[in-house]
Amino acid sequence: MDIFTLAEANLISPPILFFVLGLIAAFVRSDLSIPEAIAKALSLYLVMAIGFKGGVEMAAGDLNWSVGGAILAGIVLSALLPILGFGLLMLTTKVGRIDAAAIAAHYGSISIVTFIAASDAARFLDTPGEGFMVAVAAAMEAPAIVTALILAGSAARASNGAEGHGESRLSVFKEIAANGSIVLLIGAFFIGWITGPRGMEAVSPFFTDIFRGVLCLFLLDMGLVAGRGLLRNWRVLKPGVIGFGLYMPLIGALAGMGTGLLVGLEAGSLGLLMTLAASASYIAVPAALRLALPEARPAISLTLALGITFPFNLVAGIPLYFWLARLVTGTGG
Amino acid sequence: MDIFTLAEANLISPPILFFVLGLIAAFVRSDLSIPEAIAKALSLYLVMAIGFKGGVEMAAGDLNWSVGGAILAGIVLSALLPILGFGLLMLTTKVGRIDAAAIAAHYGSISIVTFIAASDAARFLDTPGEGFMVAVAAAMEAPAIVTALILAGSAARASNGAEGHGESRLSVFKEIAANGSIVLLIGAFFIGWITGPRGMEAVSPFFTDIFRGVLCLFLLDMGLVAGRGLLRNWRVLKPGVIGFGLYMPLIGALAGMGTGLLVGLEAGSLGLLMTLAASASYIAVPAALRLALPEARPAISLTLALGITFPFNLVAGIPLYFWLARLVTGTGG
Amino acid sequence: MDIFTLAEANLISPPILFFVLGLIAAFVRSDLSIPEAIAKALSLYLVMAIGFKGGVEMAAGDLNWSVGGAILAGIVLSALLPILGFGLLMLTTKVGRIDAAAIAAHYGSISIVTFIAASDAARFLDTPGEGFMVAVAAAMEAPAIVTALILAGSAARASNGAEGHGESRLSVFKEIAANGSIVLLIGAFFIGWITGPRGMEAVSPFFTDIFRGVLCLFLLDMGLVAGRGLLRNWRVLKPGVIGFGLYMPLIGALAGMGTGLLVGLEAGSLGLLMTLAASASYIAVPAALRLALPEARPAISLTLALGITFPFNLVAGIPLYFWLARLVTGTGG
Amino acid sequence: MQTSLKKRLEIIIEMPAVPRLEAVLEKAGVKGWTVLPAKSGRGANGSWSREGQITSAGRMVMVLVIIDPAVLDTVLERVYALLERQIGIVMVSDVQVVRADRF
Amino acid sequence: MQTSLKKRLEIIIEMPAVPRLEAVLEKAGVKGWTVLPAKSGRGANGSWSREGQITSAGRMVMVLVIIDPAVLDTVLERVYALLERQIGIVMVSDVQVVRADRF
Amino acid sequence: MQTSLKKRLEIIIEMPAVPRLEAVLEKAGVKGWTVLPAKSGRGANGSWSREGQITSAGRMVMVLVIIDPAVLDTVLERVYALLERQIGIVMVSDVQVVRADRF
Ligand SMILES: Nc1ncnc2c1ncn2[C@@H]1O[C@H](COP(=O)(O)O)[C@@H](O)[C@H]1O
Ligand SMILES: Nc1ncnc2c1ncn2[C@@H]1O[C@H](COP(=O)(O)O)[C@@H](O)[C@H]1O
Ligand SMILES: Nc1ncnc2c1ncn2[C@@H]1O[C@H](COP(=O)(O)O)[C@@H](O)[C@H]1O
Ligand code: NA
Ligand code: NA
Ligand code: NA
Repeated sequence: MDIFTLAEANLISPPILFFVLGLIAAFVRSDLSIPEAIAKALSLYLVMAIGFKGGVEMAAGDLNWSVGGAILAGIVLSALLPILGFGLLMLTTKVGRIDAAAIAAHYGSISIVTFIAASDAARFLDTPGEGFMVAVAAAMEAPAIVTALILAGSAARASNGAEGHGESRLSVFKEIAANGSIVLLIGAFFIGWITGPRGMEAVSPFFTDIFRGVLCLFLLDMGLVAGRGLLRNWRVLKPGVIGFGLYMPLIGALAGMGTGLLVGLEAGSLGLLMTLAASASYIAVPAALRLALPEARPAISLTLALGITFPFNLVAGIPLYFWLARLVTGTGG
Repeated sequence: MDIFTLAEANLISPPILFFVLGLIAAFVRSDLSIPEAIAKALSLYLVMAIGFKGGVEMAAGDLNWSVGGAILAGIVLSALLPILGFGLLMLTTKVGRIDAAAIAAHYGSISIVTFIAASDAARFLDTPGEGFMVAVAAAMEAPAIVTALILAGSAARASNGAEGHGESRLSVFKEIAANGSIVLLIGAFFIGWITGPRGMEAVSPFFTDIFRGVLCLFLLDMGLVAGRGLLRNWRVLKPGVIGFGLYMPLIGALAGMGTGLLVGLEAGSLGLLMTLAASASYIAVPAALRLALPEARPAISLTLALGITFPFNLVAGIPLYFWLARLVTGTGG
Repeated sequence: MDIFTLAEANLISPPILFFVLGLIAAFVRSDLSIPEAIAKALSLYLVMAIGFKGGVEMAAGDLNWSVGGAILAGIVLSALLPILGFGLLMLTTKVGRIDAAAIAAHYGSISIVTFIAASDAARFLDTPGEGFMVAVAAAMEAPAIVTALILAGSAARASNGAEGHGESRLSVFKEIAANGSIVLLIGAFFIGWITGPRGMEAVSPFFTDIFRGVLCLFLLDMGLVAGRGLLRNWRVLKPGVIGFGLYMPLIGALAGMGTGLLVGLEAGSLGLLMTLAASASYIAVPAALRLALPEARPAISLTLALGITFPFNLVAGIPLYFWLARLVTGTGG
Repeated sequence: MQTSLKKRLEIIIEMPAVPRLEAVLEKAGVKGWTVLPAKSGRGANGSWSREGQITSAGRMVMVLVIIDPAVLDTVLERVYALLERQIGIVMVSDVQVVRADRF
Repeated sequence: MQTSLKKRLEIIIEMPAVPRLEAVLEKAGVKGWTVLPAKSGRGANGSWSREGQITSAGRMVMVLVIIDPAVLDTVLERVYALLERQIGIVMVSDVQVVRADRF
Repeated sequence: MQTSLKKRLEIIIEMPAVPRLEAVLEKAGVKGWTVLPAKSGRGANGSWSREGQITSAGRMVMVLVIIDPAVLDTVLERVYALLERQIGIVMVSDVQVVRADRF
């Protein structure tokens, strides 16, 4: 499959088109909106389903060293990518030290929704990843934040003042690890692993059959939220920052490709690792940074991650990463 | 199939019975209630599913002139029915000019929920309509409002005062067109059209298989809301107005039948057009009229549309319209 | 099947594991949470589905005297168990008369969620109950409250003061009977009964296929709520009261077994009746008691029913009751 | 603009008792009120949150009532009679409104 | 702590009119506001509840605006002009804030 | 009816910081509070809405605290120390309550 076939197959799939519909509806100022409770429930469902399925696949496959390698690769990527991102932002844009660190944290961490969309696309593109990639995704959430806090450095420490001392990096790390979506992802993964294919049989109409349809509804919401975020806050995004939101995913994906090849991932899992490295968090990290780095302006990083990078990855990035992953692993025609 | 068989098949179907359960629960003052976020989500799901399915059918069938004819028929019906409705209200009831115009707008426009219930019933009754009827439904939402504003005439203009001048009919038209459910209906229709049967395959467990079950839950809510609306506001409905809520659907359906025959619709689509013409809006129009015609009392039109006409159409109207549609097109036994 | 096989099959089923995940997430202070609207909708869906299925089974089976016997057995259990519970609480704990009556009301009445989980487990364990057990469950909700009000006796009457006189036991009974979940359960049961297998066919993807998956999501929520309730209020639970929350279900189950054998229930239905008798209400009764017995402290009874007895029944009680039910009816290997 | 003084009554009360409070208000001749949802809270009766809850017991809402100062005492007494038995608190403050005759 | 006097404007208004109210506030130079949801209510126009509703007509929200006393009259007049046509009520009360320059 | 004067503290604060605010209140000895949801709003940090959101960042809630005037200054200072770093505003007003000992 050449890249155009992949790109087209991705583009004219219902989930992506519903995302685009959401963007359009936001731009034409339609009052279409998904209630907050529903958006949260859809994301919980998707996380639960993807975690569970990953676990069931783990139970079906055999546990080997490559799993450990992949998780380690993920942690290293998440911990080191923020340094690269931070440097690029300080060099090419005028955002301050704190904001640069905050943005870098988003890009080092991962977007679980992008991961879910990529997993679905992977199936669609006939290159499904392996079950353990769920564990890799979970492992990549937190390290980036710790790096970013170190990068924010003295500036943050000073502003935290007296009370700030109580706020150790460990506590931030804990806070992220107890984040609802991560607990659910890991928990569902283990439940899938424990119950295996027999457990899946009992719940597959809910967790598998309707999955892609639910994803459509959820991506419609993401399109609405991303579009409205852009409309509200595009002014805070300078061209240099927008550029960063477009090239940083590519850099992340390449870093992910290199690391993934090193630990011997096959095409599907490699594509997923590249997507993870390319994606920017907009659920767990924004909330955690409001506490760990309150001086950072959330409008910048959130708008960039959700309004620029997420659509880019969804529409163009994912087929590109999977095409590359197939190419370098010599998979498919 | 004679009308009694049709009526019975409709009446003892789970969706209708859950609607009746909702009515009963409201009347016995049960505290049963569906959270607002869920009711909104259910309606979004149903609109999305019906739009998508319509689009997929468009992709499967071949595009021809009858589509344009049907859409035109719908627009004409929506634009002209309010004149009839307004005249009848002014002649037979004591509601004022503004309220009469407001009520007429509801009856010229369409109830997307009634359309969804009718589409489902059509399948149940083995006379499914064609995919393009979704486009007809969308086209019929707005014209009625413009007519109604003209009918409300000088009274409305005067009360709008200085600021009212800014409020052109065009802006009201735009507002309706950007209404969430219409954008979603049209968007999902195009997505279905673009992705076609292949797209449907991927999402049919969500958009097709569970559709009727979700409709049951939604109609339960509609029954609760309609019943409680009646309990709260029956005092505002004078007998003449209640009568209008019962005979206007029949007049609309007959007008729909005539127009539909003119443009050559087959039984299923004709039944749907009749239902559209017979139905009264209670999502988009009430909200739009609060801005365009704030002097109208919403309790009257909303209670009439949701408390009288909707149950009437759902329980008695739909089987009647489909029986007529089959009769005049010479379909079935 | 011996008890260990049953216990294991129950324990490693996805629904139970998601409940445990919810408990763990609460205990590690994760911010994982299900929005209130979703939790309510999930419970409505489950009640609707279980009622509908019960009704469909009624339509398929033949109506006979055992149905009446089972309903009568349920009413007697619900009316008399609170006396036993009240006596035990007054003898073995230091809770006051009013609180003892309130707790006893919870344990005489039933937990519809426990019933749903047990119905699902029954299918899993190949001993499904009969459809009419839904009617038994509905019949058991209210009688316990009346008994409890009588037990609360003069204390309550005095504190109700002048206004309290208006508050007859009948009105409390009516309030419970109009409770949303009971109306929905009974309504869905009759709809299932009326539409029968043909109606089920039309909606089974929604009401049957995805049922167990939805149950997983709901039990995750129940785990979260139970865990957080315990964290918040464990201080109000003295050891004697906790003990009551663990042995009262066993007493209830045995009483249920005796009564069920008397009216000739078969294994599946007997297991369900035992579960009903063993379970403690935490939806309808707590709300009703806030009006009927406002002096009772809700923290005690709610925490006990949801934090202690529900997890106990779910994890250990249900397999035990079904094992016993199979044993005494001589079912299975 | 011409405004006139009214009293603002705010009642934080457990959800199951709201219909009773409304009956009390209606009986006392109050013409209007608004019920606002609450998310979570803490008090003498412990802490609560609406997240994930399926029962209305143990949760609060806030009922806002604008009334004429002349009827404040009557209304307050009746509301307080209810709140002596149900969980909840009452606050009273001053407020200016535009169309005085509506309250 | 150093606090300064501001005015607290609370507007209970039907949902479809909220964008208009926001436009009015923006035009009047108001720097900030918060929209709070409401659950149910009663008034001269009858009672309403948001339970199960799919239309925004006939339902209320509460818009809270903290403004400087100096601009109160201008803002109030414009808001009231809107409320003469839309369903809703306005209340004004006193409030102390810490960072006075922000309002 | 016998009422006594208390202070009504209202804090509109970004959601991720609510647990911290609650910790601050608890430390300051405050006995009770209520958290009210908000739908949308605007301020110096831009506008926000809770519609469709899956992150708690960039969204506000309102925390209502009734306290004794005697402790107002202490509480206000601590709350303000938190709000210097987090997004949010504080208002203080007077309120009358019935059972004075409860606050
Ligand atoms: N001082 C307070 N300020 C604001 N809300 C309060 C206060 N005290 C109690 N509440 C609210 O009223 C509810 C019941 O109060 P209580 O009866 O003290 O538990 C609490 O759960 C809070 O939501
Ligand atoms: N006296 C009042 N106190 C509090 N809220 C009120 C009052 N009167 C009216 N409201 C609210 O404002 C809405 C519209 O009022 P009305 O125009 O009188 O129907 C009502 O539905 C209530 O939500
Ligand atoms: N003047 C105001 N009146 C009411 N709410 C306000 C006001 N200013 C700010 N807010 C609320 O506080 C939030 C944060 O304010 P800010 O830090 O100014 O962006 C806003 O998003 C509003 O929800
Ligand atoms: Na990344
Ligand atoms: Na019509
Ligand atoms: Na029981």
